Amino acid sequence: MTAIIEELELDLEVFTGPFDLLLTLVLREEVDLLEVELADVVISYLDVLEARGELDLDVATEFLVLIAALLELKSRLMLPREEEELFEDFAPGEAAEELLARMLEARRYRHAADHLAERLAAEHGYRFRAAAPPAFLKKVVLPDAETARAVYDPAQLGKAVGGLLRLPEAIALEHLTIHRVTVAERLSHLRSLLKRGACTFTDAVKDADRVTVAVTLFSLLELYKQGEATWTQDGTFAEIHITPCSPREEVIRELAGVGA
Amino acid sequence: MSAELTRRLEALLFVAPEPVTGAELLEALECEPGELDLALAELRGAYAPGLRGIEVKEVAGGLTFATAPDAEDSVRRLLAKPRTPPLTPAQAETLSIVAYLQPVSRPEITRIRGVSADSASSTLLERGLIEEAGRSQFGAVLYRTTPLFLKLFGLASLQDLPEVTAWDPSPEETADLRDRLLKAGEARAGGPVGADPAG
Amino acid sequence: MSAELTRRLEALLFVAPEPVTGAELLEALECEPGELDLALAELRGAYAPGLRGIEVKEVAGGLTFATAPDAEDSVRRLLAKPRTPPLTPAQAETLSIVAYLQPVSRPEITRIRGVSADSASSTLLERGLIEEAGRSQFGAVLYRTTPLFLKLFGLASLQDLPEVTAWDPSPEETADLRDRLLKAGEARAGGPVGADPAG
Repeated sequence: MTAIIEELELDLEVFTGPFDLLLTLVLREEVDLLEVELADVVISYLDVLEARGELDLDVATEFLVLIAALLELKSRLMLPREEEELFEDFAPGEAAEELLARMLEARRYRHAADHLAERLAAEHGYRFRAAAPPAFLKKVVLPDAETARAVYDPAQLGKAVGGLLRLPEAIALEHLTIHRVTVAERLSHLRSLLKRGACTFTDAVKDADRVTVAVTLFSLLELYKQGEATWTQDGTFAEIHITPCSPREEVIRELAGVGA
Repeated sequence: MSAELTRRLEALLFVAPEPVTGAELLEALECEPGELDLALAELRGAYAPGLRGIEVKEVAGGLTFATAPDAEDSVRRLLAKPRTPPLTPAQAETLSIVAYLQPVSRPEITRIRGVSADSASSTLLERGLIEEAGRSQFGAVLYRTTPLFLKLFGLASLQDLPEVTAWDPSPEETADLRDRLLKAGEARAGGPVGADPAG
Repeated sequence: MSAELTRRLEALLFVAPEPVTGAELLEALECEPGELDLALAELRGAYAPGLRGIEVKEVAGGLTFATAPDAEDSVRRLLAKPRTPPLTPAQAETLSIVAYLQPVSRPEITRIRGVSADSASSTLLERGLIEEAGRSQFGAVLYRTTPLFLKLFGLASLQDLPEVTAWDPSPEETADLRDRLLKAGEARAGGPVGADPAG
């Protein structure tokens, strides 16, 4: 383990102390992994990195491998109880072995990566030619009918044409539940809303799905056509304000007042 | 040839995709015109015609390497050997439609495939597997296969094309091949299918 | 160098856009393997490192010319293009996992690294060092290295990569690591560290 991991001091709800101790206690099942907030461990680690001015996750892979493995262990523990036998197999020693295997594997490829980076650096100065082929080759020479030999299988043509003859299967829609919304339903919904006065389109389609929204808009057009409502919208995507036009009593009174 | 400047000059001429002018060489090599002249003379000497497989050539106001003329045959064998690349699925479909229905128009091919056949038929035309065969009554160019097509498929004549029935998934159908292909194509494209006008 | 075959070989390596395999050379030069070997030895001698501005390299399963590394500065000034940037640690790790385990999926790479490899693998894809190689049984895209990878890393083939286990720690080191995993906190566990295992 790297120096930083050894230095990592944690102050969590269930545990206070160095990270490697936590690791040991978890692997010995003396601390319940389910109660450890791994996100807090990550934050503590980031704090250490930041304090040291080494906030570079690219070089932090060892810690990340450990944390990822702990997360995986934890998620296994969180499986429903029916899966009991799954982690009965998982003795504390095995957990440590698995962590170790993870660390060795990551370490392997990290060193291989160093090797590749060195190789690339060593090849740094070599440049390959990237010129177009000479002009006399530009024209592609295809075989002519005289010299051509059979290279294609005629069965390929039969297969292709046979495939084209195949009628695609009709798409089965039985498994889809089609949500049916009728204009009549939405009309009566709108009318009942408008009985209470003006409303907005948002009120009319509260929590509705897209089909309902579309059908409500159709119904609104219908109301407009019938002269039952008018609507205004200040701009694209702005709220739609719907006003009833039905000659309800107060409206008539108002109109009468204006007229007088 | 071992002077360091000459070696770098050689590297530049090798790697440059276009002829390099004297000014560009002076800048890249960071040397004096006199030094460049000497290096160039040395390089020309090392690559004098007949000595090597590459020659120094002066073209388009610049210097470049080119293959020696007597290597041309080998170069052609290496880079320009006649190739018959495998057919893509789109090309095979287009070619089979032309082979079985010829003469056939591009719009018909598109209808049968359910997707455009423009790129595939252009390639087939370019490779000489199909050719134009007049125009349909509606003015669309018609295609047919070429003698090269027969050669490449090892067919003595169009009669030797595999029987469609061998590949036919719906032998009960009795309609003409063209009609059946069109019907299947329209079904694929989501167009009207006689069987299910509502779908 | 003046043998006609060597001259033609030189022309081929010069003009081919990619490394040329022995089989391709035999076919283009119309010669016997023994003759090719002789010509190749002669060419390698003529272009031995340090002699000229160009060197013969064996990469990606074939032979090719490349500029001598000490001409790099001049080449860079001529082409005015920065070298491909070096790999970041994340890219190098991702590339090494792909190189050794190919074909390998992104989730597998992530599992080994402990951290997402998405950005690194996108960059490697963009730079043409890795490419898609079909899909795993679970539908994840698989990756493999490209011929460009071999070329840029000066590898004749993937066999030239050292055994990945070469970097494994010795059995003693492994045992030590295992001990530390299980016992690192042991000493402190007895001490007053404020640990509360019961919590």
